[in-house]
Amino acid sequence: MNSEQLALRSSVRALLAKHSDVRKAMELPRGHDPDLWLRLCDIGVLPIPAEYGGSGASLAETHIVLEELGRTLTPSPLLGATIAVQALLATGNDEACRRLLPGIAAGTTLAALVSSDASERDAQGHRSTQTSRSLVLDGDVADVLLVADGSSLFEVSPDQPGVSRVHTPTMDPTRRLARITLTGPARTRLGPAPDLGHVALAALAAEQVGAAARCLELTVSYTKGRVQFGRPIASFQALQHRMADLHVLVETARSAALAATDPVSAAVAKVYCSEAFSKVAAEMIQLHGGIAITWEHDAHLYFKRAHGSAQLFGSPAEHVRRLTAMLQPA
Amino acid sequence: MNSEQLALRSSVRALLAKHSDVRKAMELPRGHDPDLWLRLCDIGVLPIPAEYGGSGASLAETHIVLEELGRTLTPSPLLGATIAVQALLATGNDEACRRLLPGIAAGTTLAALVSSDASERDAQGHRSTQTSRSLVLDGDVADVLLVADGSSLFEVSPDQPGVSRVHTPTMDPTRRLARITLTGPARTRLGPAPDLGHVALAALAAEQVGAAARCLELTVSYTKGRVQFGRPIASFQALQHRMADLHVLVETARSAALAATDPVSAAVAKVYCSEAFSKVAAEMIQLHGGIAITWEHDAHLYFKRAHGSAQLFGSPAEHVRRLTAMLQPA
Amino acid sequence: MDLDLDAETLEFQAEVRAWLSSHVRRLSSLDTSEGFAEHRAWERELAEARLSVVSWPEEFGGRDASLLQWLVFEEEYHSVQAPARVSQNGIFLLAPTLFTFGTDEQRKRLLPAMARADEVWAQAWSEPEAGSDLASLRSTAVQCEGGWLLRGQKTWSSRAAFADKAFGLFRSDPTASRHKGLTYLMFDLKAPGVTVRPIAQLDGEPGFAEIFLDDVFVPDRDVIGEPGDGWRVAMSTASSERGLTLRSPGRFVAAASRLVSLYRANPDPALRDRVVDAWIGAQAYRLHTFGTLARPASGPEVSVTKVFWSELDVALHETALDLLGEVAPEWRDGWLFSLAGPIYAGTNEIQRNVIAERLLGLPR
Amino acid sequence: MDLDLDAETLEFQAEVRAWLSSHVRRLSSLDTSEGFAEHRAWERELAEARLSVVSWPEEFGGRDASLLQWLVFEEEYHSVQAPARVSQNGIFLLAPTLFTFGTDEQRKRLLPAMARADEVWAQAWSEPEAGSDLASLRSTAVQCEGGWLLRGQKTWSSRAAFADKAFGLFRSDPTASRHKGLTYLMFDLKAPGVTVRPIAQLDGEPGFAEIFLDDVFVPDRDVIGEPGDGWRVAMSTASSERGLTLRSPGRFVAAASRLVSLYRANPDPALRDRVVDAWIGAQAYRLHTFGTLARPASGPEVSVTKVFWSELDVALHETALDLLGEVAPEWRDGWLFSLAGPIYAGTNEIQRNVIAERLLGLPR
Repeated sequence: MNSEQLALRSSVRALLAKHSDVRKAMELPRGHDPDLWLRLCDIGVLPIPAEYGGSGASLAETHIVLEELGRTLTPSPLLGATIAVQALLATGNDEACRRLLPGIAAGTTLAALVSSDASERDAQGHRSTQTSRSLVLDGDVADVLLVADGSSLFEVSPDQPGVSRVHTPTMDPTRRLARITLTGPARTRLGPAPDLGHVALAALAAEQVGAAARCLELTVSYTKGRVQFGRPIASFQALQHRMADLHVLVETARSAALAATDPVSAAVAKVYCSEAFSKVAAEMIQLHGGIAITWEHDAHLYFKRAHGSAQLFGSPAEHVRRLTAMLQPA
Repeated sequence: MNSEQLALRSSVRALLAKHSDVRKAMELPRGHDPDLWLRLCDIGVLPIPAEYGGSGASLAETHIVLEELGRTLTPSPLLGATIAVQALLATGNDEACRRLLPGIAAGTTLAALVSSDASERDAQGHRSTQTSRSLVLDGDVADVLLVADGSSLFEVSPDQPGVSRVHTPTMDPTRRLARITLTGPARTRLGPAPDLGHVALAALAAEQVGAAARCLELTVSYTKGRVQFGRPIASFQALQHRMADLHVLVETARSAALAATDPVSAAVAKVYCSEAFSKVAAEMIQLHGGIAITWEHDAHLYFKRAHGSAQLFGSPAEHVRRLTAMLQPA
Repeated sequence: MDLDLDAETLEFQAEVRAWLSSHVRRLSSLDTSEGFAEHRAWERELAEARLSVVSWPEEFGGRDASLLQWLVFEEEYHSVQAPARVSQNGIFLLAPTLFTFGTDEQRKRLLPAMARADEVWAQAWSEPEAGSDLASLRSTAVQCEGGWLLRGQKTWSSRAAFADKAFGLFRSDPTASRHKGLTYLMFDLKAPGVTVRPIAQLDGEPGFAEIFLDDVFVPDRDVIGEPGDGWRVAMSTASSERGLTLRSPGRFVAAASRLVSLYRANPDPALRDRVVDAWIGAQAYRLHTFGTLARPASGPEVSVTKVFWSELDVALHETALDLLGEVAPEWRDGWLFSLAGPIYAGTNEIQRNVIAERLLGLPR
Repeated sequence: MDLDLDAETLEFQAEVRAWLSSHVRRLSSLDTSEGFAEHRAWERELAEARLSVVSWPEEFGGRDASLLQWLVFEEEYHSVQAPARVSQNGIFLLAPTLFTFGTDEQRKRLLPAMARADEVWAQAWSEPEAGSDLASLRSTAVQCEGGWLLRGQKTWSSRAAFADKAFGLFRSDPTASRHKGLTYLMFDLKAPGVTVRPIAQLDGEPGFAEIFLDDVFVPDRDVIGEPGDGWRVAMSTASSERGLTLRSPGRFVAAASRLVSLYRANPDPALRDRVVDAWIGAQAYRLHTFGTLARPASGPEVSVTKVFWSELDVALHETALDLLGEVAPEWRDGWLFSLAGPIYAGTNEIQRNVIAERLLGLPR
């Protein structure tokens, strides 16, 4: 990390320490705190070039912020917006970028990417007129929908007949997800839609690593303070070794997340970081003892986020299948 | 265990302590020490009824002896002979039993069971005239071959044209295995051949449990004596917990082995005891440090036995596949 | 893999199976007020069929069933996913203590009401500073005219939000250190001076509670064993909790069967081995339990069982979770419960210490 | 998952790849006398192509390659299963120590011969009573006219059966305790007073040896660093052994690729996830290594690497073993080596202590 990136991390961490209230945010109508989102946009966390009203941040900077948001579990549109912005930029459509990106950069326009499968067909083999997509990030609260059908990206206004949006709560209350059903709505083609799967996975991996690292920090801190049999439980070698193994896992997951720059390494990062985060969150619960399974303690929120994130953008099992198909003998 | 069984265990353990020399036995022409085998037969370790010259021991007693042989890794025909004897008894052929069992009981006749598949056919769909079977226990050193073709049991004299027997050394030097190829030899039908798969698996499981328990005992003893950083390494909590987990594994494996009385529970025992033994043997190597990977130390022999036994009578993976097919929804 | 059962046990099995098939129904969550009442009613139905405490003597509502029959009962009970036992703390933890250390008067007064769920019991072991380390308890019992005054705080008290009574350990001699000077007492959760504050679990419902005690009077007749001898009495109960009585294999065999069904409905080959391994684990636990029936179900051996079932339970539920992708309601409660498994009744770390020191003889 | 390499590194990669493709051949086992000689000859060929120690300065036989280039070299080397490096102890363990603590004279005298395998080095760390706990060494070095006399016993000395020289730590001040009073010395395995007794490994071949030292003379010029300062010097070498230098990711990536090929030839769906997990683990290790190139490759961070690669290596080989059912010769050596991984260079238990105390700040 260069000094600007370190400064970005510090300022985001300070902002979140002061203003992030996960319990409150997850109960708000949009599933996140809109004031906090405006503040983050002021810092310039989205990877939007200056010519389109953005901060000129690169994806690397956005990943740093996602890692911070992962640490605190702060509900935020950043993950979804980052992917939507990348899709929009990839069209090369200058007009659309000029029209949409400044509002997105300012935090006043919320964009969601809906990836539908171009090959979707009905029973008779005709292209289906209805597409439905679940687990769309911020799908029901977005101001603009960007719909990718595999080859083209379309702009779809959410407030029209032919667009149905339903908030679909999952096990993880800190992530806003929706099911979007499109039945031939009006749409405007913006340009080509490249496969952004690895961009999404890399962004998610950054968030997962931040959360996993925080789980370990909280566990280390708890076990140092918790006294049993006259000693802090962190002084018991068996617990020390479990935490040492978690540290190894978090550090290697961080490397895998940082290196996720193409489809193969992104799939590796997805599987590896999902398993690492789930493992650390489960161990966090075990090592905290009873307190971890109370509503008041955040451990269960990390655990739920871990399992929810593992399912987002394809489960580890699906990515393992894809990797199996991709692996060629040396 | 009743008092007679406890006495049997003590006397076998004492005998093996005095006379079992694994390193020497595995280099002998038959892969076992024939004098020791005669002594074991004197004790009456084979499950042969008194009317056929045996001790009248039940399979339960034979399993106790197999557990002892597993503990010491003593190369011995007991496993193979037990299965052959069960096959012979199951034919109900009194004449054959009277003729063969007394010699087997006395240890002067070595019998091997060769299970060939009745449905074996050549490329044209005709029943093949040649059957070949690998991993036959004591196959190349047996005095009599009992060949099961799926429905009938045949007696085949090994010393005739049409019988090829090749010693096939494997990773485990303490187990005598051979490949038997039969090309239409003279044979005598003895009677029906029931499926004895679960009998073989249960006997093997007893041996596996004995060996696994011994690995743990040796490891406990070693770590109590090995001093590092001024303390016996057995006093380090991290190592204590690893050994505690191994104890849980060995005790449950013992229960699984004891309960293996039908095809399903025998498959469960095979998978469970194979994994338990392999795990304990691998941990034994880790916890012994450098000395465990030397030729002089027995750790590697246990490790090789563990892997070899896992492959005998079908690998754990094959049994998992069979169990999967057998499992019905509740 | 059928068990080799005698005729009497087979008859009993048939009776249980028939009764359950005509009575079992889904109840609301035990951790809600309505659900608690439904579960209490369910216990009464069981009691009327003399099925609530089959292993107890007849005079207290049982039928003197053998341990084997009890295991068979549990297999039948769990195989049809019959309701969770709201009386669990009482019948599985307190009752064994009363059978061993209680007086005739206590047994006659308490057990029949427990068997019918007229009185539902909560446990009051843990304190904020004493989780695994029960010997460091701080709550006190001070002797007074005709009894004792309790003072202090208990936590992680399961069922306490809606239960009637509770039992636990209190420091009665402040000058004695750690294991000494503790007394085992029962108290009424509705008594003056008791405040119960529910603790919301991951799902927001109160599975546990904190209990605040402010000079709560307990008559002498509600002491179990001798005053000051509570540690020994409690250790017997803790062994029960860790051992067989709380976790019969039927529970895991049933969960494993449900897991196999789930796999058949969602056959992800990548998860097949984990499904079969979990199923095999449940079978191994069942075989281990039936195979060691003759051995005493207390002492350090129960640490082996505790480690085994608690880790098996987590594995079962995590595999189900991975098969489903999301947490389906029918797996949620069991999953929450499984997560608590390695923690409560003495953490598995403590159990491993016990195994290492007492079964393997490793040096401290 | 290609690395983003600069033009110079790409050119280097192409050169290495071409040279290897025309030279690589299978040699006999390193642990036999003939095989050792073949491996020594192979090192000479590498040295003639200036490929034996690419990261060293040119004056000692290297080409001043960057760490990135060294990693690339290792990837190419292992991807074609080029021979094991008989010079490993010298070039990866002793050389870094000489670069840091040696004198110019020592470097000039020793490094070129090491680079050409004219001198093959064994390590002499462990003693029968000091495995992980190097500070409890008992072998002594007593000062004499012009040098030192070594006395005692070393064990687990890899390559010592056929090597020329060895390096290790000796107690030079018997009054100082544990970490103090140790001196780092090099000695000739053919010197009077040295007896080497090979230790047969699981496969019966001597991968290790015991070394008995009976007043073996070592001149002053073969002390590294100051007398009595051996602990500090040795810790630098131990860090090298544990860390990156001994286990470049290329080794694991190549093994993982072979595992994938094996799976394609024996596609057991039940093992698929383990194969892919091992492959993913190798990739993660590769990414971690390249991603942390900028960080110092010593200190407690290397404990993280040690735990990771050693457990990965075992998992890779055990999965191969399970795929094959039997141990095929081409996996056997790697498998033996993997088993030793969690043990040598400081057991993983020790590494976890280091991580817990120095990286996580957990109390003793």
